Amino acid sequence: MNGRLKRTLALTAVGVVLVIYLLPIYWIVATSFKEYGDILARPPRFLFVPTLRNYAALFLLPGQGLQATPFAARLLNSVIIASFSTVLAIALGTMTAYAFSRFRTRGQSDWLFFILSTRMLPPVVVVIPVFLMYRALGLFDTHVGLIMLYTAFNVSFAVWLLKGFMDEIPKEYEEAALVDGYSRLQAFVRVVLPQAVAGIAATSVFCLISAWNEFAFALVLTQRTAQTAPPYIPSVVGSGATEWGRIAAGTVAFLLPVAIFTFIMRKHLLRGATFGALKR
Amino acid sequence: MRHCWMALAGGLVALALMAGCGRKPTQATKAQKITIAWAQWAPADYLSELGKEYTKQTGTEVMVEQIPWPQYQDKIFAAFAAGDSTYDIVVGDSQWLGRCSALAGNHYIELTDWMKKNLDASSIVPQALMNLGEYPKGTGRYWAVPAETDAVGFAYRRDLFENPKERAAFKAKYGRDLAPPKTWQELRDIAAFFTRPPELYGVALYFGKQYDTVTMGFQEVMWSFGGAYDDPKTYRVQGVLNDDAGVKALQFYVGLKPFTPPGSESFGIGKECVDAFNKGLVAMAEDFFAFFPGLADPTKNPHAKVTGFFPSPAAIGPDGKERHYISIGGQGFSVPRYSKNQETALDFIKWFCQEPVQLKWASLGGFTANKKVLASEKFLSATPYNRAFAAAFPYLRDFYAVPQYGELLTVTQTEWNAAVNGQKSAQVAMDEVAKQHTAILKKAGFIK
Amino acid sequence: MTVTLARRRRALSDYQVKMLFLMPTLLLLVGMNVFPLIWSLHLSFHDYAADMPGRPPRAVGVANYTALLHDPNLWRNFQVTAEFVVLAVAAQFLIGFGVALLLNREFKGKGLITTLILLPMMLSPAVVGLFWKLILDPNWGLLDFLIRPVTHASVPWLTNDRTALPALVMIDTWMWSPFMMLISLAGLNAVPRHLYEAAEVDRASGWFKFRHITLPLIAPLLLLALIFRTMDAFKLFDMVWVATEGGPGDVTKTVSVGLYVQAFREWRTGEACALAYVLLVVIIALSSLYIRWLSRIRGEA
Amino acid sequence: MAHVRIENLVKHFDEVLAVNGISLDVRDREFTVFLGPSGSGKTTTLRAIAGLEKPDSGDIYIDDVRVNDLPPADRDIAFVFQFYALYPHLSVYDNLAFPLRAVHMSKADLDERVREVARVLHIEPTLNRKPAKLSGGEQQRVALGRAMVRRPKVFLMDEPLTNLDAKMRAEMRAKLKRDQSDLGATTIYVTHDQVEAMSMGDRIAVMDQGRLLQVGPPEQVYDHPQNLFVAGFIGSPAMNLINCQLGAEGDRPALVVPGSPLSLSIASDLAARLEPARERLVLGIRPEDVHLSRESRPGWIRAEVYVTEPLGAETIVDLHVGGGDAASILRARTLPTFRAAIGEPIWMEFDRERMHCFDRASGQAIS
Repeated sequence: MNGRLKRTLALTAVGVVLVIYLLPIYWIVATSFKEYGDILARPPRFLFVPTLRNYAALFLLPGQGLQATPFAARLLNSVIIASFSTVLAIALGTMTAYAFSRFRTRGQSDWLFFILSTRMLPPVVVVIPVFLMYRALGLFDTHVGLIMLYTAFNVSFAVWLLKGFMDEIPKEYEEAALVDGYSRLQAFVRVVLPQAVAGIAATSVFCLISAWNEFAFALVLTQRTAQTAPPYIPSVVGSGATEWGRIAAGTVAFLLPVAIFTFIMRKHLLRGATFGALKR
Repeated sequence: MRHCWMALAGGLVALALMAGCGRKPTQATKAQKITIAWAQWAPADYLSELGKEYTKQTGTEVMVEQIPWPQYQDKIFAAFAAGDSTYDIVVGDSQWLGRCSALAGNHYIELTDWMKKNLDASSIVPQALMNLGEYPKGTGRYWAVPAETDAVGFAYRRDLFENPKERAAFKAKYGRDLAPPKTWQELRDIAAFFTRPPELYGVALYFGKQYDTVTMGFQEVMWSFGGAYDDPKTYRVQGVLNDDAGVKALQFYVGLKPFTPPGSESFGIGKECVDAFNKGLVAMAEDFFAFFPGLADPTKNPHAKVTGFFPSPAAIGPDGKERHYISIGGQGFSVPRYSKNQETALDFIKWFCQEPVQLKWASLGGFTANKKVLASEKFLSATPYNRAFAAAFPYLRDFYAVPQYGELLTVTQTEWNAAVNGQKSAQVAMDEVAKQHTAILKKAGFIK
Repeated sequence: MTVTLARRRRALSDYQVKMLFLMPTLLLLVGMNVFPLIWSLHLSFHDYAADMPGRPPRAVGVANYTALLHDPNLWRNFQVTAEFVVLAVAAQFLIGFGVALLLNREFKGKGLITTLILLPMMLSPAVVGLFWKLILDPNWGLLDFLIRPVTHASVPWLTNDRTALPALVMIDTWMWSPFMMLISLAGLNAVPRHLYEAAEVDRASGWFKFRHITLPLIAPLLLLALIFRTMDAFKLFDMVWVATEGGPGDVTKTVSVGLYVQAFREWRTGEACALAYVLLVVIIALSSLYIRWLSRIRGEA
Repeated sequence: MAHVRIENLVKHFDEVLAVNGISLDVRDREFTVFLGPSGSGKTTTLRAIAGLEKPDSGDIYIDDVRVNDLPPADRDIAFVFQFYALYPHLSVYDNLAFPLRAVHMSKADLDERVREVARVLHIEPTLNRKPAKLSGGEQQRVALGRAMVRRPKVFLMDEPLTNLDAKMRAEMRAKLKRDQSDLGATTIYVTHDQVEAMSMGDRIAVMDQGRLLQVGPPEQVYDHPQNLFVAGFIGSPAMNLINCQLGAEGDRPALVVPGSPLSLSIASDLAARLEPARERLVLGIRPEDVHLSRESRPGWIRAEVYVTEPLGAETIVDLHVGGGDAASILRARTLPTFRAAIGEPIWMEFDRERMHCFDRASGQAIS
């Protein structure tokens, strides 16, 4: 086969692949702008008169205009819980990764194994005792409860990822700062952190996405006050008929922030996804 | 270094603040607001409407929290298990009574004494009061007051049923007039008649695995065929549930599947059956009456004007006898022990049961259990389906309400859904249910 | 000396810094993972229903465990899980790697296209399960419409006992093959060009280059991705819960779904804790194998 | 300025003994070079002085203050790293200002200091650039500047010139020496390059395998190596080292190589001193102390030219002596005008005054 034909074929294939991956997403976006009748049309309608009714139903209370609707409240909960837990997981993860990277600790590999193994636990296994514990502590259906849990689950991942990044930062930089008159903590803040920015960004993308999308813990441990969007969206079914339009609108509204965030952070994503296994 | 500490401190302060927000504020003894948990469906909207009336009269705000059916039980029990005080009234399913009574989980406060002082029990239809409020049956202990009484019924396309061509064809084929069925056997003929894939199918039935769908759909067929869950005195299941009537009933129920649309294995309460009907995909659709407002609504159902309704039919059992049983739906008001506003909640329930309020409830679309209101012409003509609903009332029956109902339900849901799917034969499925139910009831001490 | 350095700060020693940096994380993990798990180990030897707080746990010895081992449904659930893991991970691996090979060339808009393909893995599995239900609907779903010219009949994807599990595998593959693609692509990019040039001088065939240069170099990375996907697939809960609730029948009831039902629908807390521990042992055995493997790979990388 | 004293310093890394009991005085204003191959413990010793490594035992004093327990920040030292360790996220200016900010110096003073250092090191044009945009030489000067700007008591430098090209290295060598002298700063300089050590050090401390082998001014270390390692390590080309025994040439004592024409008569008092190690001697002679002649002379030893390396300023001649098992190659340094063909016979003689004898077993010099 000659090179040119091969290339054309390959690029066509890329196009087909792209369509396959994006079609479901397009479909959900389109559905969010459809009227009930268009959604359940047979054959499915690709052309339709778009409507904002589904979004209005989610974000506007009938007759009361812009007020915190249940969905908006869930979305806000998601924002609060995902961002706080990400910040905390990154803060703790950075410190712990630094400590493991720079200081000699007895049984270091065992500790690291322990930390990563907590990430391997299925949420459904952990959620049973956590439910009982939160009941006893009064943390059921609270923001703090979910933030702590998500932080714990993300910190293990963060430590593992960030340690790889920390190992790549030559320790001479901190040593230089140490002899230049700074304490270990100052050296960490002023010299190590600025250089770990790329790694921290990559890690936070992953932590944020996993906290944002988490379902099982939120399903069991929240009721209303601290409920996040993922367990709520499947419940936007409406009464009398399945409100696919509203579900789609909720899905799109929920996807948008993380899609934008991902797009901004896409360069770091690649590094994060390879777990620092690819040294550059 | 200073930055580092500041960041840490800031984070902790923020956490502490949020902990403050997360905890629900403890409320004053006489609350200005009560929160009612109910499933997401039209009756909850009516209750919300009615709540505004109550607010006008008393100043107490009524908030109705609607939770979708598939998650309703899970969420409420999680809240109970957590001792969560979010809800002041729970409009709970009848099966829950046992588990939530003081005999088991002790989540509901007992209403027996309160009812004696505050309610006229004779004003309420006894089937409703018993099925939706009493546990254990026959002891006179009450844990709930009927809120919405519901039953399984059918919607049908009058335009098809009344089409002269269809009528003639039907008569030629079956030798009788095309009319809403009186028995399940008639229903099967009509369903077969209208099955013309892929445009039209005969019927949409409760086949799905969600919550209690297939159980609610099949149990009334089972009862009407002469079957039963157990021996009411000894709780014996083996040889009762899986007797000839039970197996024949399941064979019959599964036998309806060819007349249902593709994917009907997952059709559930208040969603897929309604969707299929609205789409014009089926001639008849099964659902609880409380979901029929969606079918009477022309914005959702293009056929709303030509939609008729009938209660679940009777059946002629293998023994040749005709019986008539219908799965009861609907729920009663209960007050969770964890509520901080129990007094206010009880005040609301008392108010709700008054006759004028019941009349208003009925006019909004709610299904009353008040004898007088139920018989009133005003109620019967309030909606296109109320008459059918009232006709269903004498035949209502319920699933287990013992504390182990959850486990029992998982078994029937799994096995009967498997039978519908053709994974298991009717005999195997019924045997399996009998075996597992026996084990559960034995463990719980009901079977000695 | 113009600057006097006489001031003596009370700086933290390295040991103190180490403790300060390690302890919060370790305490959090102990508090949120170790302690609850010890509690649930305790409960696994008891008859207990968490929704009946009034009834204290009743010690029953190992009865919960023996009941589990004799429960045919449990093995069925494990079998479903294993089937899912094998099918899904294999499909994701092959498709992901294939797409990476396609993308591993220079063309306009490559960055954007790669990012777009990554979108599915950014989504919440619960939401993905939900909207695929719409797409797979046998009456008005998009897929049904697209394949009807071939099948001539509706396929009730998620509700038929023969198609439900493959349908879930398909959804999971749509969602996670981009992850495999991403890692494979990163690996392919990292193969030093001069290795290919050397092979070209030796007139090696394309297949030879792939088999003897590309594959050995990126194998550790692929293995890593495989490990992560396997562990994740093993835990599968949210997508299945939303899409099928384990149905029809128990065809798609994974261990996690079974555990959830036992713990939070039937409230057999004691038995659920025992099941959780059985699962835990399996996971720990798998993950310790994997993590040791992983450390070795990373050590070599 | 300051002096530094190390007493019995010991440091292990896991099982590896990196520093094995080093004691050393570094005098005020002195430029001391730690010289040794990699793994000799020179860098570890330097880092211990800086406080970057914690000794297992032994004490370190700066100006008679025991600093073992002081963090690096409180030792008032500056450290120049082999790879410079310029903070990549800061500009050159900020890199230079970094140590001063640690002590909260006023803005004006700080600016003055930074600019002064930049002027001295000719890096003013680069002040606003990031380190990644600098040439190797500039980076090196910035690293130096960052050390100088603090005006510390002691400069510690870890192979600061290793990463420069040869021409740059030679330039910087001179500049560094001059600057040190001008500043009068006590400096400890680690290198594996004996040319740097010889050219820059006031004193050289030669280390190997965690031990300090010899300390002294360059010429002393060069002319009087105290052991075989120092003898072989210092000097380029290296000293010729020849295994030999105490024997006799006629009736006079001589150093002989069995089976080889190499035989050197020596004074009897020296012979007496060599007697205890008579079977295991090593003769050391620097190439410039090997004299050559094209004609046979009495007492001179016959050899063959193996190869010649004319270097411009001098010529190195490799000589082939003896045959069979006892054959050996010796190197001689001679005039640039020397020319000889390969295989040409030649006669050589050692400068008897500048011969070194070592005990092969202990490695120690015998004099």
